[in-house]
Order: sequence, then C-alpha cells, then structure tokens
Amino acid sequence: MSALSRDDMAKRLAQDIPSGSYVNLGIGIPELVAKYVPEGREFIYHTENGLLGMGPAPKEGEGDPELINAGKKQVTALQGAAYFHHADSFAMIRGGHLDLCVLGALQVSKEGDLANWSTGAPDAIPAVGGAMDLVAGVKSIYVLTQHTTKNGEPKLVESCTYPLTGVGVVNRIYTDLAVIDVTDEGFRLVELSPGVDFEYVQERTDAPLLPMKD
Amino acid sequence: MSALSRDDMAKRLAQDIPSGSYVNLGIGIPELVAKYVPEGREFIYHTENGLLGMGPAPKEGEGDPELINAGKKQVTALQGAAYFHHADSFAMIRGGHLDLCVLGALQVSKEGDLANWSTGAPDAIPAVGGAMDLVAGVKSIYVLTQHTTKNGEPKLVESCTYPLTGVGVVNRIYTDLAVIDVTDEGFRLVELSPGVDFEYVQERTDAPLLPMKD
Amino acid sequence: MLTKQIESVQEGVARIRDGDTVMIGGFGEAGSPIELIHALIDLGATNLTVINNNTGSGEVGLAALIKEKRVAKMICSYPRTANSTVFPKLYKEGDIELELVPQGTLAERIRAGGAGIPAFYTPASFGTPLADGKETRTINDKQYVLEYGLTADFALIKGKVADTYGNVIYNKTARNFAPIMAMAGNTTVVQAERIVPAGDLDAETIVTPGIFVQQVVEVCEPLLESALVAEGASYP
Amino acid sequence: MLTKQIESVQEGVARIRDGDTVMIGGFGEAGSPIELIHALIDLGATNLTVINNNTGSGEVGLAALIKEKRVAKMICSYPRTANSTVFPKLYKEGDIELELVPQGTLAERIRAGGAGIPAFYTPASFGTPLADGKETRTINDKQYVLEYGLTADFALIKGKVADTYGNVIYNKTARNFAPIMAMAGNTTVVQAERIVPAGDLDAETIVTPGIFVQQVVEVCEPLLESALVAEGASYP
Repeated sequence: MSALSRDDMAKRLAQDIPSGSYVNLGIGIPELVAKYVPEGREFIYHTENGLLGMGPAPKEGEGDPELINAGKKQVTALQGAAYFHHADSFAMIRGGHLDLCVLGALQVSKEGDLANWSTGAPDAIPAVGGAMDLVAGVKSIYVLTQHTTKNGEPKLVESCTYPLTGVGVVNRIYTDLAVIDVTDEGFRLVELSPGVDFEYVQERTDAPLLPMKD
Repeated sequence: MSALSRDDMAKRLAQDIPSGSYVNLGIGIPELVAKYVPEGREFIYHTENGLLGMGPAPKEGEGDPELINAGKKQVTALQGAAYFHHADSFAMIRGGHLDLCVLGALQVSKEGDLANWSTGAPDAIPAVGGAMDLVAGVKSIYVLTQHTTKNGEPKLVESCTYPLTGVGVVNRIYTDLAVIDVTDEGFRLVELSPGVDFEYVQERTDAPLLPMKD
Repeated sequence: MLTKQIESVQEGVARIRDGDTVMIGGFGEAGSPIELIHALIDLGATNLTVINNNTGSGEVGLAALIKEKRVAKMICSYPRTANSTVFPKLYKEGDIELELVPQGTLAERIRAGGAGIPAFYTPASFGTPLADGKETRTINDKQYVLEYGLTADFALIKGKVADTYGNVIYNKTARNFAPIMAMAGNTTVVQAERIVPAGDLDAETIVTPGIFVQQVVEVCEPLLESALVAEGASYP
Repeated sequence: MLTKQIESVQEGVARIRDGDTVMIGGFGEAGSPIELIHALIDLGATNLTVINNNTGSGEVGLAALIKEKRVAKMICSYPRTANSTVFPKLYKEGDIELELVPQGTLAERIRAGGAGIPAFYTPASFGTPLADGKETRTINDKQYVLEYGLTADFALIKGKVADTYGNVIYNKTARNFAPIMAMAGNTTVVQAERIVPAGDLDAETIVTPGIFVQQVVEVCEPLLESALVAEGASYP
C-alpha cells in the first residue's frame, strides 16, 4: 500500500480543476494545490481578505505586510488582480461566483456534511473564519484531507460528531487513499490511489463505500 | 400679502443649513437651494445616481452626458468629489449618512406623512424614483413647496389623500407663506413670510396651526 | 492566456432566450449599453423581463426594445422621463407589465441577488402602497418591509475600460447600476470603449472585479442616446 | 474650506466612553490602526465592545487593549492566530465575552448596519452551532439564518491616503473591513499615512467617500505589529 504524499494529493486534485476557474484554497494542505497547476491551465485565486489574482509568496525582502492571504502569510498580486473590501469579497463567495473551494476536514459525512472548524472540546477557543460562508456559497466544495486521523480514526463517517461547518455541502473528497464523490446514495469511489485497493479504503471509511461507476 | 417667490423660498431654506452638511436636493424648487448657499458656508451635494460633491451645470459645450444628476441634467464634480455605484449611494441615504434632504410635496400631513410621488389618478404612470428611500433614511427631511396648489387647495393637511411616500418623515416645511415645523402636537409656526399674518396662513392650512413658540 | 474578450456585440447577446430576465445598466442614458441593446433587438428574443431604473427615451436603445414588444415586464423605479413615450403608451394599453420598486430598494435587491442574500428588511416604502401585500416587521421599534434579492439570466452593462480578465472601470455617473448588475447577472456582458490586456488596470482602482464578468466587447465610440433622440432616430 | 483633519490620534479617540462599541479595522496586522488603538489604551475607556476579525497578536495594538482589560466583549470570526495569547488566556479565565460570527456574516452585518439594513438572511451557518437559537427561514427551497446589522459608536480604521474631506484610499489587502466599518461607525476616525487637500484624490478611484468619515489624522510611518511582536514589545 502506498498512500499519496500531501503533495501528490494536491497534485491529483489540481488535475480536476478546469482552466479559468476561480478558486479559493483553504489553509493547510489545500494551499499546496497552487504548486501543481497543470501545464497550459490558469486558475485565478481568490483570498477572502480582499484579493482576486493572488500569486505566490514574495521573494525574501520584497513582501508587503499588508499584502497577505487568509492565513495571514505574505503573498503577491498577479497581473490582472483586483483588491476589494470584505463585504464585496464575501459577496463573491456567498453569491456563487467562485467555482471551487478546497478545504481541509475533521470529518465529512456521507450526506456531505462538513466539520472542519472545531472539535467541540470544552476548553478550545472557538474560531470559524470564513469556512461557513465558503461552504454555503462556492459552487463546488472539494475536501483535501488524510483519509484518517493521526490515530487512524476514519474522517469519512456516517454522521459527523464534531460541530458542523455546513450541511450537505461537500461534493468530492481527495485523500491519500482515494478520490470519493458525495452522492445521493452516499460515498462513491471515483479513483483509488496507485497500489491501494477498495477493501483497504472501505476498512478506513466509517460508512458504506459504493464501487466505482463503470 | 406678499408671498415669497420660489427663489426666495429656496434662499430662506438655505439659511437653515449648517456648513458642512451633506445635502440631497429633490427635483424642482429644491434644486434652487444650491443657488443660495450663505456666505462662508459649504454644503456637499449628493445625487443618488452616484456622486458626492456635485457642482453646478457645466458651461455650454463642456458637459459630459455621463455626468448627470438625479433629474438627468448635466452637472459638474467639484474638488473632493467621489463617484460610487447605486447600492453604495443608497447605503448613504438609508444608513442615515446624509444630513438633509429637501423635497417637493403634493401633501404633508400634521403627523409628517408625505405624499409627493403620485396623485393616485388611475391613468397615471406610477413613478417613484428615490423618494421613498430618501424620506426613510436621511436625518432631516425639509419640504419646500407652495403653500397651496394652483387651484388654492391646501397642501398641509390633517391626513394625506394621495398615496404616501413615507409615514411621519417630514421635519419642517418651507412655503411661500411660512416656515412650519411638524411636531408631536401637529403643525407649529416657526416664521411668517414678510407681510403675511397668522390667520392668512391658517386659512390656507387644512389642519390646526399652532402659534410660534416664545 | 485566458481572455473574456469577444469580437462582437452580437456574440454578447447570442445566448439570450425568450422569457429570460435581463438587467440593463444605466440611469437614463448615462451607462446605457446601447449597442448591446440594439444587438438584442436584432436577435429577436422576446417575452423578456427587463430590469433598469427607467424605460428609455425616444425610440432607440431600451425604448426601442420595448417598442418592438420584446419586453413583457419592466422592473424599475421611474418609468417616465423626458422623451419617454414608448413605455407609457404600451402601459396604458395594458401591453406591458410594471413592477415599480423604490430606487434604493431596487439597487439593494440587485446587490443582494449578486451577494447571495435572498432577502432583507428595509424601511423604504413602509406604510405606502408599494408595501401593499408585503411582509413587514418591527425591529428595535422601527418598521421595515421584507424585500427579496434579484438576479438575472443576463446583465448587459457599459464600462469605460475593461481588461481581458473582465475587470472594469467606469465613466463618472455612468457607473450607477453597472457594478451591482454585474454581480447579479448569471452571464454579464460588458461593452467598453477600450479593452486592455490584464494587468493594464491598477488593481487598487478596479471597480468591478473580473469574477463578476463573463464577456467583454470593445465598442470604441458608443452611440449617444440623447443625440439620437434629438435627431429623431429610431431603431431598427 | 471645510476640513476633517485633526492634529493627533489622541483627539481622534477622545470622545470614546466606557461601554462604547468600537469597530477596529484590520485583518491581522494588515490595516490595523495601531496608533489609534494605543491612543485608546492611553485614554482609559473601558468595558468596550470591540468588533474586529481577530483579537490581535503579541502585546501591542488590539491585543494590548484586551490585555489591559478594556474589552468586555469581542465580536469576531477568528479569535486565535499565531502569536495570539492574550485573548485565549482571558477567555479561558472567563474574563472576556466572545460573540463568534462567520467572517462573511460579520462583514455583511457591518455593511448592513452602515447601509440602514436592520436584518438579512444568509445561508452561512445554517445547521451549525453558530445558528443555535437564531431564526431561520426557507426561501426558494433553500434554508437561511436571520442576521442583524451591526453599528458602532466609533470606527477606527487605517488608510493609505485620505483627503481633508475624508475621502480615503487603501493599501492592498489592508482595505479589508475598513470601508464597511467606515459606513457602520457613528464616528469614523481614519489614520492615514498622508493627508492631502480635497481634490488631490481622483474622484473615480476613491474607495471610501468622505461622507462616511468624520475625522482624519496623519500618521506618517505607522508602527508594524509583526515587527513589534518580533521584538517582544508590549504597550503601554
């Protein structure tokens, strides 16, 4: 069994983004997607703190502390970029103008419910950011995550036990083991990672996994 | 009896606007107010079609058909002006950011109800423009109007018979005969035009007129 | 390199179908995308619902579209203006439907539609005939009317300069409804006097970010509605 | 000639009173009006409700205001970030109240407050704990949560250039919440790196029109939060 590395997971997901898409990448593994834009394609990145046409991190010493992404890291603005205020930025999100948002997950249910902002631990400081708006408004929500937690617990579940980010919002899940669609019938396998078999994925998924469609 | 001319009515009203006020002038007699800004004061004019810092009509041949006021007449933009879109323009209006709006009237009731957009005639083409938003949002609403209609009928009434523009919105009325406040007790005289007496105004007002406060 | 530039106004309107809702920018002639409107007349789509602050003037542009009986319903705040005769005539004959909306409510409904806000409360029109039959609500002792967001199949707008990514800047008060209609149109088509390569516009001064725009077409010297009306022109 | 220019940040915050609600611009350090915040700390007003996307970092700026226990309640979307230790400590000790709001809902509530919209529906947070106890509604088969507009006694924001009429332009992503907070603040105070005479800014490129701004103060070389945090600085 050779599960994909984080970079290979991001690279795999990037293959499925059409050229010209407006994309918002969540913090963490999703950020890696920007490194793997397939040859000949162009994605336009949106960051919810007010920039469309976000580029990579600046060269050492050339950044502006007031040109940052949603993770508060310094970025650049590409040719054709535009700045705007927060209400306009979330108008883009909530109004369905973004094509794709890639997010990490704590849990995804077979109905597409997403939990990714809180473990519900009583002593945790709750913090949600823009995740609830993104899942409510962006046309497609892809989750990019390890298939299981560090302790080996399934993240793809019958029903989320952590507080929800959104109800029935996830369209597709890319993990180190497989690509899985959320369908009306539940989780359906789209693709196995090289050398991974169906049973291996099913064992690590806490809900029925439907086989690939012919 | 010497009722004020339209220009003198506008001039009288202009005396009561503090310097630095953000002002929206309705179409018709209200537009004349801009001609009579008292010495040493500065008003900033807002036009709901997207300009703050509106100036007078351009010189012959120097206008731009895309620089117009709410009455669709060519205007100019003064130093310090700003352009914005319609939603932002009405955010200024509805959000209480404008200090004063001066409007014409068909009728004003003693409770401050205003009717100024429709006579309710069955064959009329209804048209409301921005009047309902202006009366709902601007801090002070002054009505500038002839005291009676061309046929001599009172415009200041117990209760409006024409369709309303807003309920309880008018603060003060400037007519050719008098300046009148709308108070919790009803119409109260503030000032008589030169040579006009109280009874003359009361006869032409279809609701009790309270005398000036000492 | 991606580009949203198309070659003709005909291409810009080609997918508009009978029964579609079309937002058309402009406040009077300022910002009216007259070439796109004329292309829409040539296309022949009918039974349209059109959203514009007014109803056009003379017999060109929006007024011509209405005169050709392509518009089943107008949603606007002020359907009669100087030189506006076409709409009043059809309206009196019962040949066109009118939804009259206060101008600020119209703007906010369009902005809401584009921003994914399905409904909001506004104080405007409370207690007036335009609130008849509408849900109302008291919030902090003040009374409000519930209004719904507006979206459209197409938005046709006019800019001054657009870039190939669809970023747009405007000319003075021609801006008016265009930026919010761009947000609310499923497909937004912009005619601009100049199309420049992405990167030529300053990212700080862009009014409509390209994400709201699907197509841009260059119309270098747009017709002027008032000049056409003064000449007594009519379209087609 | 009118001017909104004041001479000091002290003057800008002088009328803030105990118990006031204060919106503070910025997303992390980008757009944080750190000199105005420090002046507010010096002023001593307490029991404040503060609206900001975050809770500051290190022990300068917003974090310092919180550390001095001037803030009774934070309304924000993301109260913990790198180098943010002050808020978490007070929160765990029960010494500060938190109203957690999804970032887009926060932005829309501020914009609504400034635009005279008392309430609106949004799909964000439906079915989640953040919608607990909130009114919901189904519109066109989709479910929404009712949210209320936010206003504030004061808004403290940072611009790049302001003119004496209060028109403001911003620097890159430092724009973030500032334009909508300017709308929602009863008194909006802007610190800008440069104040220019009215007319020096291009009317087409102004982001915040002066009507939303009551005072502007020049702070030529504003402190940088991340640099201060790196030095281990604390205020006062």
